[in-house]
Amino acid sequence: MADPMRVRAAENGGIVDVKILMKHDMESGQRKDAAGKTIPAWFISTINVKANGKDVLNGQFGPAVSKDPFLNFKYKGAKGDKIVVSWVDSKGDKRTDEATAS
Amino acid sequence: MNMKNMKSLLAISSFALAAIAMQGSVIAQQVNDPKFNKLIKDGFKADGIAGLDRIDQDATQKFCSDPVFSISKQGEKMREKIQKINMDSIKQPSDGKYIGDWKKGEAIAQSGRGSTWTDKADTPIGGGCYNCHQIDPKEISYGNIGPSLTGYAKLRGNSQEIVTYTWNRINNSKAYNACSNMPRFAHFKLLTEQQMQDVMALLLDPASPVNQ
Amino acid sequence: MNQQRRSLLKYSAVFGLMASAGLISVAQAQEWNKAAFEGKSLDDVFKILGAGSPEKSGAITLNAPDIAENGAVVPVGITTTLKAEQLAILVEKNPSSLAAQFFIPAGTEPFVTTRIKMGQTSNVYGLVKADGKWSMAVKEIKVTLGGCGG
Amino acid sequence: MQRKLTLGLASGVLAALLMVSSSVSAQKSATEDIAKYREMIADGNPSELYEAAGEELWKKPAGPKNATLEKCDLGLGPGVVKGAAAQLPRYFKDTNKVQDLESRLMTCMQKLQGRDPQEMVDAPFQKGPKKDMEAIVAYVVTLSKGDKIKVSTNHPKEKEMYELGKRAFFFQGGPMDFSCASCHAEDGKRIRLQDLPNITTQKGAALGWGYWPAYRVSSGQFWTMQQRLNDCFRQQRFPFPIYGSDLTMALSMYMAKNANGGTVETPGLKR
Repeated sequence: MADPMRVRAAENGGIVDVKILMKHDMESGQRKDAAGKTIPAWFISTINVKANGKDVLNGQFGPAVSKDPFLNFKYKGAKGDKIVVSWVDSKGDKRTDEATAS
Repeated sequence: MNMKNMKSLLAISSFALAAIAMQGSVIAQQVNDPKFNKLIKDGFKADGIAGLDRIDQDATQKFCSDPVFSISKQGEKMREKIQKINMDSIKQPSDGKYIGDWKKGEAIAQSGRGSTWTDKADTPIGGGCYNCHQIDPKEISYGNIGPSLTGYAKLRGNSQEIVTYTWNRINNSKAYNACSNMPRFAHFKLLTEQQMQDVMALLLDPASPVNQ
Repeated sequence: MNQQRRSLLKYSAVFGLMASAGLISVAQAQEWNKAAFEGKSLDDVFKILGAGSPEKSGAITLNAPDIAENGAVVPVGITTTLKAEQLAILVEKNPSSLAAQFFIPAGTEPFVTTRIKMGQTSNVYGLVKADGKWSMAVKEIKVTLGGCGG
Repeated sequence: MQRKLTLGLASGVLAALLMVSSSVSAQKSATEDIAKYREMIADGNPSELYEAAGEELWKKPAGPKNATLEKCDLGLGPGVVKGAAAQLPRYFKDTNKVQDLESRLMTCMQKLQGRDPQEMVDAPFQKGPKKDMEAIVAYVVTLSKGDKIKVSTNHPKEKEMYELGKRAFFFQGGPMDFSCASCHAEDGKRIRLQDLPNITTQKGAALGWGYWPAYRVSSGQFWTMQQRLNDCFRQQRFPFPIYGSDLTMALSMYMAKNANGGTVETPGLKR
């Protein structure tokens, strides 16, 4: 089971600023373990953000996105918008969290 | 000058003398404290190549762990003694060669790895020079615990005197400054003779980027 | 090839399942662009994205530091005055150039910030697709070596 | 003719000025660029992810006694978390010891939950029981964020720990002759581009003590103060400092007391 995200959304002048922190190792596939064996890549590959049921962002990550990914974007919205963030990783693990725009 | 003034002058100077004497008695070498020894002894465990022998201090380390005495006037004799012990430990290069390959020297200067408990006995140990010194001016990520070495030979030349001094400094910096922050690279076998020759080249070879 | 095909199939299977369960949007499930993320060079990725050879544009700003204290975390943001529908971040000297890409629905600002890994000092590219045409901004980010053990 | 000359002179002066300033400012601008980098990553500290997990663990029954940590006394009374970390380490009567946050949490886990502290001591960082500890630490220190560091040395044991810590701070050893003081006893020093706080001063100690525990971007991990100290000793080429040992209490006491009056900025975000 994947760990929860932190989702923050703040409305200002009709624009909602969304900041998301995801808990994920984002293993690059470039690193080697102590025995010299390559650690296989394992990373969040897709992320979807909805506000009140409508897509506001779709993202695709490669293994070069940093560990514990951070994402910041803005959309036209209002206070009280229900924001749902979902990600899926390259092994098929997934996680969904929600926040309300303040 | 009348007698009264003379008296007060004497009084002042004797007071000053007493003050100096008092201070002198305060600055003495740190006493052995069994509680502290136990704190250190119980504080560590051996891990991998980092054994408990690493907290057995030699004379230099013991002296330099005393921040007051080691820099005091009273500590001067001891400082000289420590410097002599370290100077005497320095060996000049066995093949008579002081200058190696500056490119290899640069790689040694860049690496700060080796000799930690997460390293193996055969992990190559770096010089870690850039941690503390500016060297090749193109490298912007350098520390400042030690002096800048950029333009080293351009500024100082490469007379035999400078060459020997530099060799000695890299081998055992404590030969010149008992409590220098610089590791004793030869004494603790951190760098091989060949590696030290390469670091020498980085500083002294006219072709090295340091001297451009 | 077989291996690749198999993992492709695996991906589609997983995504298909989740899409049918309504967990992620169909667009998302169809589109993790494996080929683009596996493209080694900038040109590979440009080709796969259909970007050709994008022109530099003053309308795109790449918000990133000149020097990164650590290559494991390099903040990179793209913002543009163009009516962007897609944004992408590429690192020239990474083993695979494409770091991330974003699809911007109507109503979302053409602005995204994330953090990427960089193996070494490199040019970083911010690509923007607007009105079907790709353009870009470029910036060199220096990656420095850290303290002590490096 | 005259105009040309003035212009020529002016541009010459300008060129000279530019040359001087560019060479002098090279290092300054690198430092400024690093400051910009730090500012950019400051927004969105992944410590928050640990903090959330820690709050859950604090309130979740665990251990042989299946109890929560909610009655843990961190020095301000059972269950008081807010502001507690700002006053640690301190002397605790029930254990008759000076304890830092992690040592005290081990006591609570033992007394309230019936867990064996040795398992915590032996566990590697970032794994097993230590992983839980790290999250709980993130939760506890966040609840002191913005408070003033206020550590007492009134109790004789606190005073003694401080003095031992001061001596340990200057203790040299290992194949590189390093002590904490080798890097942290002078103002304005750096390793590579990383500033080294002078921990012998109030200002420097507050910069060090006040910003740890922190999320470390180079490893992508949340580090407690115990892990911070542990890695300092690793880089010093010392043997392995034992988790929760009096040595680590003493050094923490020295740093924290020196930092008194500074602000708790934990969890920090570090290189």
